[in-house]
Amino acid sequence: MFDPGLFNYWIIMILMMTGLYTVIVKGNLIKKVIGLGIFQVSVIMFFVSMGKVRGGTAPIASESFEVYSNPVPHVLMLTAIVVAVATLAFALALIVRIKEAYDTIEEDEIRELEAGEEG
Amino acid sequence: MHGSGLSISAHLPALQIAVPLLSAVICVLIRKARAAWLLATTVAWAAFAGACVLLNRVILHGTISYEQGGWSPPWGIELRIDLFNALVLIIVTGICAVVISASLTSLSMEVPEKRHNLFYAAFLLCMTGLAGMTITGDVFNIFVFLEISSLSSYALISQGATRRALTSSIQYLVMGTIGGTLLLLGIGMLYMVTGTLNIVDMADQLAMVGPNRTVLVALACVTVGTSIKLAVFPLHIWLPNAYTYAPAIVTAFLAATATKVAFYVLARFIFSIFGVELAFEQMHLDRVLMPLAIVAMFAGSIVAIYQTDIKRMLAYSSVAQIGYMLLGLSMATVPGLTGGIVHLFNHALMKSGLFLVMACVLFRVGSTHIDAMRGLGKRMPLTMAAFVIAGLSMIGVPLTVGFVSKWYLVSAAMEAGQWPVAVLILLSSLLAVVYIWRVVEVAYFQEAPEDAPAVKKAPIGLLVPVWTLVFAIIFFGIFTSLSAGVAGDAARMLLGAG
Amino acid sequence: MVVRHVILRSLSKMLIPLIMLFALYVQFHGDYGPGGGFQAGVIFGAGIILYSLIFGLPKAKMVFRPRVLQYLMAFGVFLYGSVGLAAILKGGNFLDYSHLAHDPVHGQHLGILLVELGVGITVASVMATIFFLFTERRRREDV
Amino acid sequence: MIDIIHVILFVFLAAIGVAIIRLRDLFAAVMLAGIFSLLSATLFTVMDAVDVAFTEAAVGAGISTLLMLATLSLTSSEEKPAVNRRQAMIGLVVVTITGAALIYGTLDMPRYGDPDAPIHHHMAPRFIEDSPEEIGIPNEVTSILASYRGYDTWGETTVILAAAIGVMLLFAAPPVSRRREDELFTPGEGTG
Repeated sequence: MFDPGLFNYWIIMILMMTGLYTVIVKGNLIKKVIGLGIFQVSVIMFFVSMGKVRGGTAPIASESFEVYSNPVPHVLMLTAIVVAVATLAFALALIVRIKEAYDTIEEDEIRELEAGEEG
Repeated sequence: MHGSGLSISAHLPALQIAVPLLSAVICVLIRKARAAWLLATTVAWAAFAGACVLLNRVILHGTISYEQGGWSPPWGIELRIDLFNALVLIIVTGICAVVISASLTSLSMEVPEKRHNLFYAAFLLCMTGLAGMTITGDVFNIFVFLEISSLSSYALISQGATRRALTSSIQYLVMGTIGGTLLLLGIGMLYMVTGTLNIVDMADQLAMVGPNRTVLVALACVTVGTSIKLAVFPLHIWLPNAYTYAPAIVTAFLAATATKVAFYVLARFIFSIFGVELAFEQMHLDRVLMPLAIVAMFAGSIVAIYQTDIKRMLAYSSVAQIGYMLLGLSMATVPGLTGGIVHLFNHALMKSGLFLVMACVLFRVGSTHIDAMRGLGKRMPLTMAAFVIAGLSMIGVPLTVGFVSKWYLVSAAMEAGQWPVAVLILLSSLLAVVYIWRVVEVAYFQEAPEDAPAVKKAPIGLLVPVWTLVFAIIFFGIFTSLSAGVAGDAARMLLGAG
Repeated sequence: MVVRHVILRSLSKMLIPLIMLFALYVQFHGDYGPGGGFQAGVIFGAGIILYSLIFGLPKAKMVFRPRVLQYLMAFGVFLYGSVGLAAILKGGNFLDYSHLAHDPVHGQHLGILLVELGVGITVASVMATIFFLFTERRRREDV
Repeated sequence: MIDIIHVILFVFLAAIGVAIIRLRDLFAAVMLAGIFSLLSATLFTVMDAVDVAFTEAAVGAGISTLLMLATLSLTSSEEKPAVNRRQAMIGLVVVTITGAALIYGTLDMPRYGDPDAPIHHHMAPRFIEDSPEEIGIPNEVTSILASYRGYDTWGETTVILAAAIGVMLLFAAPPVSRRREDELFTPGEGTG
């Protein structure tokens, strides 16, 4: 059952779930955002892992190397990192505004305040 | 000069994205709110015209392929327009054009004028993102444009007048990011087993790989990821808040486009990449999607009945209507899928019409609470008449588009021998009667409270867009060849039945 | 906010130009080694942020005016798109750099140089703008 | 097949992930998130993705950490102890099921580093062999990023711009006290 060739992917999936758990369970908005970050970075690791070729080197053409790792996942992940940081910046700005408006960044306290408004 | 007309039309697919995107960038710099609005509106209508030209060309000459950067697929990114996405593109651009025309009047109520240029920039970017997702032929490109549209829609939602807009926005952001990242993970797994990112090429490669455990999980990731964006029943919790607390015109736009494009992406992945055989016959996706769709139809409508805020009521109604689309998709037959696609088109018209009516009410009355609508039938006759017609369509009364969708779905269910499903569709329509009637009753059969301030008729800048959509509801309810005809051909194409 | 430490100030006076120089190196060396517009933009943005940390936001905003930064961030995306449109005018497809010069490889060079520049400009100005907005928020709250 | 450095990095990453969940002190959590990014950057270098590593280090450990610290100084740096056992249970169930499904999905994946994996045979060979002549620059990542997939990169730049537009929209509103914001409510909601 244990396959060393898959070890990489298993750990990555576990890291991914660590991030997802933080997002679901933690009520603190900053914690949630950190969790999202871990989730996204793990997906990036997944892509980068699949680009690796045994005995290969970084995909910059030169005379001295024959085998290169696959550059395509790297390109895709550059874009994904950018998307992640863009989302993060906007989320943090939202959190600052929420703090100003509710005086808290804890989800359950916000929910109580909102329930009070409706009732 | 001659020949330039030809070259522009040859590059139309690329310009369809590039021009709105560049205009959004210009909007950032225009300080005058009115000038930014004028630019955004002009560009939106131009994009709509472009989409019509593209659909016409697809009908006449078949699928259009455009190679970005001149690199042939799968090495470069291809834009690929067929009947299905040409129709979705028309919805995205058309609704955007109508809604953004209405925004000049309505927006100042909710967003300070100082921010309007940025608001229109975000609005155009959102449309560009949705249109970009629609016409691209590359799975990773879908993700990139998904994020453009998502980020700008979070920004648009956060501009609502109350502080709850902020919490709705972050709720949507957290769920939407999980959805987007899951979609990316699914794309990664597909790329891993096929080695390509181009949709057509991926389908070919995948057919050779055949079903295995990685493909199965990729299908699950893609389905769950897009379902979050589509607000499929248990994953819909971001939607009611986002639609309720966003500025009225943002709701009118997003309700009609964002979920529709998510539906398109799901259908594209299932039918064009995985294929019916893999997704339905071997992996039995219908056994998951169909129950969820039916639960959504009832749960959404029942919760809608108990809402006191009409915007929120309509939001829950959207959850139910998404159920109908998903039901059509999960049948995986030509009539079923036709029904799903037609409903996608029709629901966009109805919902943006209804939410624009709410924009009128909010503009004049200052609230969308049901108590605030007492006696509005007399005080805002044209506005409420529009609500009634769009509401009738929501129920599925003949001569409106709603009837067309229901007709296709019911007959598809019967054709497939699924009588209970057909009965359930009709039963859930009765629930729509209840929640639409509540508003009609309050607006027409109750007197306005005596202390209520005088209410003027809705401004012409809002009434014209509203009635444009109402006329479209009736027009496409009678002349179905364009909507249902194209949808039928698209469904046949997706199912590979000629 | 303003750090009055002399050593820190004079040290960063030396460091900030170096950081920005490194950003330019990353920008234009991306063809040969790791790096490119995005990374260069981040580093350049970091230089601006460091400047505002050491010398204070008001001074930083005088050097890097928010309005100018806004123009620059729009300009970067615009430059990228214009290269695409220029390729159409030259008879190629959107973003087909091969048509930008007589020799396709030269065209590719030119195109990549320009679009990477666009990315770098946008990213640097966006990073600086976002950071300014965050710090400004605190200053207003203190009042 | 798996180097020892891999195992060590992964163990550290997992430990940091767990620590971030458990820590109450948000300041420490943000710092750990920065270290998480730096360690992943190291991992990317080990896996030959130098461009990705460079970017992750600059963005994850640099800009992101800065922004988070700026946010902490505007909000609060202590997480309130919330004992919501139900939510924790739901989270655990969701994560276990999802994680099990994902690991099930890995079983048919090409093995790590396998040169025969499909992705190394379909698109990549042309990029690796032809791009130095077609584009004329040695860094294949740059060629693909800016030319073959230049359209994606334009979209990526737009995402960054969209974030800036969003932040500008949010911070255009002056910081109002809670009371003031309450008064902005629409009539139907406040009195309901």
